[in-house]
Amino acid sequence: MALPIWLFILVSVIKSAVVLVVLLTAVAYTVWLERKVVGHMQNRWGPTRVGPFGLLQPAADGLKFLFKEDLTPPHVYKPLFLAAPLIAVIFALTSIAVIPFGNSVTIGGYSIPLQITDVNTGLLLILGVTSIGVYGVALAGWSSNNKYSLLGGLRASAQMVSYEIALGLSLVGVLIMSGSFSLRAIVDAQGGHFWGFIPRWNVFPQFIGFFCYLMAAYAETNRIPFDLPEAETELVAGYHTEYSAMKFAMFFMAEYANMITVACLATLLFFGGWHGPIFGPPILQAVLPVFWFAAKIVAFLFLYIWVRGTLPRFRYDQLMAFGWKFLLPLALVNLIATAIAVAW
Amino acid sequence: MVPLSYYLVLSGFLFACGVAGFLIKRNIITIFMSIELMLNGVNLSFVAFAAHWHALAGQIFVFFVMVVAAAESAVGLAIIIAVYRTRETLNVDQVNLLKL
Amino acid sequence: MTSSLNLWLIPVLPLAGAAINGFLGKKSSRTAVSVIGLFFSGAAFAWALSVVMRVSSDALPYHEYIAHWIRFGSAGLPGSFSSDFALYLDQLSLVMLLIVTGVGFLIHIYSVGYMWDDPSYYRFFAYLNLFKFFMLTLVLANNYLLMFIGWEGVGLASYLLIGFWFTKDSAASAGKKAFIVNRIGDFGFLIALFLIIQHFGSLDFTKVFAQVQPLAAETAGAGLLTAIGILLMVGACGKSAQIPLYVWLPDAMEGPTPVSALIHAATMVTAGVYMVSRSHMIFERAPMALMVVAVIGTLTALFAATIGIVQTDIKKVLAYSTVSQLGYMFMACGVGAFSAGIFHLMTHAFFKGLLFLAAGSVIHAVGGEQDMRKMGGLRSYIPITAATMGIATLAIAGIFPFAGFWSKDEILWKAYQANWVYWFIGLVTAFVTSFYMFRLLFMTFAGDYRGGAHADEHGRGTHGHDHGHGEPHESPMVMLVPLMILAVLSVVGGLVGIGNGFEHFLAPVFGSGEVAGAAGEAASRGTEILLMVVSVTVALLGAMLAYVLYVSKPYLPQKIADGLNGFYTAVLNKYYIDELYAKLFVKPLIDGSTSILWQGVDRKIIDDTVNNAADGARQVSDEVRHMQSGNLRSYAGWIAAGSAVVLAYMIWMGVR
Amino acid sequence: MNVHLILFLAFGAVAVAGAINLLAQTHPINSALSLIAVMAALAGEYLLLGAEFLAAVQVIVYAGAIMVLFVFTIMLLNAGVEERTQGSRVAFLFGIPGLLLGSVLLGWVVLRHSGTEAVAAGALPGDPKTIGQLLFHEFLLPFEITSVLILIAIMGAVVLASKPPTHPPGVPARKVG
Repeated sequence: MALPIWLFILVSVIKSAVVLVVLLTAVAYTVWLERKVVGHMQNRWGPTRVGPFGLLQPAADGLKFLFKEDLTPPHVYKPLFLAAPLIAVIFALTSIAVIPFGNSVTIGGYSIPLQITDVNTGLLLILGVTSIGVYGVALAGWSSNNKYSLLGGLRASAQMVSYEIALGLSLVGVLIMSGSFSLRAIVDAQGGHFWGFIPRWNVFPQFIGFFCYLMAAYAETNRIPFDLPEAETELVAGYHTEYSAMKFAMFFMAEYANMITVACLATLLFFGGWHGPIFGPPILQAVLPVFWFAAKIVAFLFLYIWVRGTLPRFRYDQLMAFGWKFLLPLALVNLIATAIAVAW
Repeated sequence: MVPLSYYLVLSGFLFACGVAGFLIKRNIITIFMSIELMLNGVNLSFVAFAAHWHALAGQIFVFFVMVVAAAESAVGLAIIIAVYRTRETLNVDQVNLLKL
Repeated sequence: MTSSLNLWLIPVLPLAGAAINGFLGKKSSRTAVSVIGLFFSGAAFAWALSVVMRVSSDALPYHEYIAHWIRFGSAGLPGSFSSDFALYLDQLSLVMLLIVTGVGFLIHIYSVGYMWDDPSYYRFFAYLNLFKFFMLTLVLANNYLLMFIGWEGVGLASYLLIGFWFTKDSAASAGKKAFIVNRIGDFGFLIALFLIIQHFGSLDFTKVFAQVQPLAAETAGAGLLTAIGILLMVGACGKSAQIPLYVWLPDAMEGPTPVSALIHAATMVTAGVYMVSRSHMIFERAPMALMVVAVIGTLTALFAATIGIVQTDIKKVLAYSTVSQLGYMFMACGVGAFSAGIFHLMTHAFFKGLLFLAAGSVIHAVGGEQDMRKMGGLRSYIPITAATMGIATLAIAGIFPFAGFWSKDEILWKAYQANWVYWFIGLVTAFVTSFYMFRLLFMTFAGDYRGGAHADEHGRGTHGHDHGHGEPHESPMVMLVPLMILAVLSVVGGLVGIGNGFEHFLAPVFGSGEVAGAAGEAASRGTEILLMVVSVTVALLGAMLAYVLYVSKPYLPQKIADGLNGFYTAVLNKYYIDELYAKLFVKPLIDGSTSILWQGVDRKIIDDTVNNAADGARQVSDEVRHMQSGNLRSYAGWIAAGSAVVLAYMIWMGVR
Repeated sequence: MNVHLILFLAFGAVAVAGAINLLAQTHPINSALSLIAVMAALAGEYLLLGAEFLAAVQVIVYAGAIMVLFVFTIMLLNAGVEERTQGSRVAFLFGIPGLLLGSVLLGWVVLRHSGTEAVAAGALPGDPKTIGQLLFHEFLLPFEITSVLILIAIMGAVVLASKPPTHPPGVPARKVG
């Protein structure tokens, strides 16, 4: 039963607001999580002072960013210098719009999907939005009128353009198997089990694709071991060297939002989305899928942090060689193999 | 409901802007962008006609135009870089020796 | 029709020889070239002989179809025309076949010795074989078109062989002269062919003649057949060196002597006689054309003979003699005695071929000298050559019972029957012929040798090899054997004419009219014998006069020459015919070509057009190249303006 | 007025503004960003016309890849503000009038002859499935040919943009080995 238009708009606004709040909170607490985990990995405690287990640390950070002096260096190209962080954060947050995080729930006889909007080319939209996100980094680097920033920006744009190809190709295997660009359809295709006990997740047949996706996604988000654009040992801070206060915070938020998006995508495409054991009373049954989804995402974020705490940084030529000479062919091989297997 | 002619006029305007950019801009990169603008204008008319005549081939043409534009821009930008290396300028008015 | 005779092999064998020698000869040894040349030439002769053996006279005429050639329109309908590669064999072509292959083969053998030292040995044999191919095509063709191919082909071969030593200017221009003069004759021939096509719709001999046969003789006035006949005669005049187109033949002596013997005495120049005889059906129905043939032949015979008296170059004498003898043959044809003409053609081939070959042997002996004034007394040096040449001279002079006697008297007898004027001129010619031939004989072989050591200087003069000797010496056997064979033929070759045997043999071709006339001849047998006696007497008189003038009283000729000052000079200069032609035709042509075609058409119109076009293009480009400024935006401007114009045009065309 | 028309006008306005801005700006990076705006707006127009796959590709390929290359090049060459040189009179004497004439003619033809027939929103289902089937069946050969084209373009770009060999001037490069 379709919603009346006013109700549709209302529901959409509510969903958007909720999702945005959750996302921003998640971003903030991902930062906290990272500091905590890396701290423990390095035999430190991480944030402990603000609130229990330092749980209020993100709030304190936010306040700090808000009240810090907002510097704009003299010789920057101002319009773009201001626009760049906005571009970065806006497009980072936009992708969440098509991410489904659970089945439909039925309220008052209306079926409401747990997703801001379901477009049947959802995956393409996410790819498009991520690809536009490059501009934030690139423009920031260029408009800062600083050689470290410029180099960081150049590195970032080259790296992201390069790895976008591998990223896209690594997903095609999944697309072939599910036959749709719609994220909801892809998740639905992963319901059930192989041989009755192994979840029918794409990660099992598409483990090469998943590997490629993981590598490419790390590079896309400029995370260790591919964080060359902001390599502090050589470029000070890369493209955001000249940024401070809230503008810097925006880049920060964009990076973590991108991490979450990547985690969401990985969950949706390879790990069955919200699928998981469903049990208990109806209310629990309604909440459990969202829980499974969130749990998988947290696991992914943990992986991110784990990798960060473990691996050293690549050299830039190694990065490019890895992307073009290893990842891309591997993704192609996977694509061909999948196509043959499906055509069989 | 939008008449076809609206799309065509928009498409034509974009194309004309591209031509004008080619004529009045001096920066070789901007001129190159003008070409992309022209291609986009043409693409729009393709898609509009595809919708108008119910012929999906129009969209396929756009697809091919994009592919060719990608190839073209890769080569073109490489040429621009090569030109810049020897001439140290991006002003087309100063790149008129008919050789690299 | 008997089983296939494979006539096609006869022309194709020499062609194969020509191809092999022409393409591969340069790398081959002389021996190999000789073997190939002789083999294919001899094979053609052998095959011709085998054809003679196998064919029975009632199987003639024999047709052999080889391949399609030209066909358009459906057969039988008006406007259609067809012409095939097809061969035709009757008694006439059989005779020609044997002469061409037989004499040709002998001359091939002779050439091996004569040309051995020439650097272009292989080329000579290639040309010679090529000539034989074309000549045999000419002879064996079953239609005028194929005959014309052969006709032109022998012209080509003649041109190539006259100019064989093309580095020598006189040889090159002699070749050109022969070619051009022949073209004039061919022009007449071609027009005749066009007339035949237009009126008879075919060029096949049998078809044409079948249509000609019922036509009445054009006694009242000139008609179609007269026109065709005269035009054919024009062609024959060119090929067979008759007035007014004889001028090329004396110059053709620039070619190697075997060539003179084969082409310019024995075979090619007789093609005209063959063609006229082959067309006898047409000529018999055109009395006026026949008269033209007879008059031309008679005049040529006398005219050339008189020039022959004063020539000092041994080959030139023979050349004019050839022209003169060809005149005899045409005289015979002109009075309707085609078989007599062919008979003389055959005997002439023997003795004139022999004369030339012997002359070649003489030239060979004295190291390239051709001037008879520097010879003399050679009899003791080269006895075999002297003997054979003597026989040939007796034959051409018409002394009983040599070959020339039989054929010449046949002609004179027929001429006498037609008109005594022809006979009388023929008789005078016989006297003159006898005189100059014995003059040649005596100047060359009698008396004392006048050459001496300085003959060396002329070593490479004409036939291109130098023995570096002072003493004249006899030629090798390879040259002497053909001489001897031909000498025998010159002696006995005329015997086939006894009792009209030859005429009877050819009767199926020329119709029984002549033979029927021969029946009445018996009555005038006495007259004939009388005429024979007269002509032999006249010939002996000529010989005696020559003996008196050149052996017993050698100072006399100079006196006589001084006495006949103006006339002598005129004769010595060949009546200034060449000069006359130069004034009348050559100079106007050259002047016209220079002033109108070269300076006017070629320079002013063609060259100027091209140059102005180029200049114009350059000027326009000079202006237009400023458009290509190298400025990208200018190009864009042109494109934008141009596309606007194109758009406007399209809209205008579409809206209109 | 209906939603479709409003959206068309909105996207169209963005596209027109972007195009004009592309011409007006003197710095190439601004022009590039204007062009990106135009492309994004056009992606919106495609969506209106039902070509959703094309819209996505437009964003990914044009905005996400081609324009990134442009921006990258601008950054790499550190392209500055455009110089106002007067290198070409032809462009103004012939080009601009020609352009104006052409535009007027074209506009006249379009407005006069294409009528007012409306195009419905999403008139043609340009979803990935149909596009893909068309592309891999009817247009397979052109598709393969473009792939070759791209391969050649990649090699050409690499060759052109790579640094020239560092052998001394005048000495031809010698093949080693």
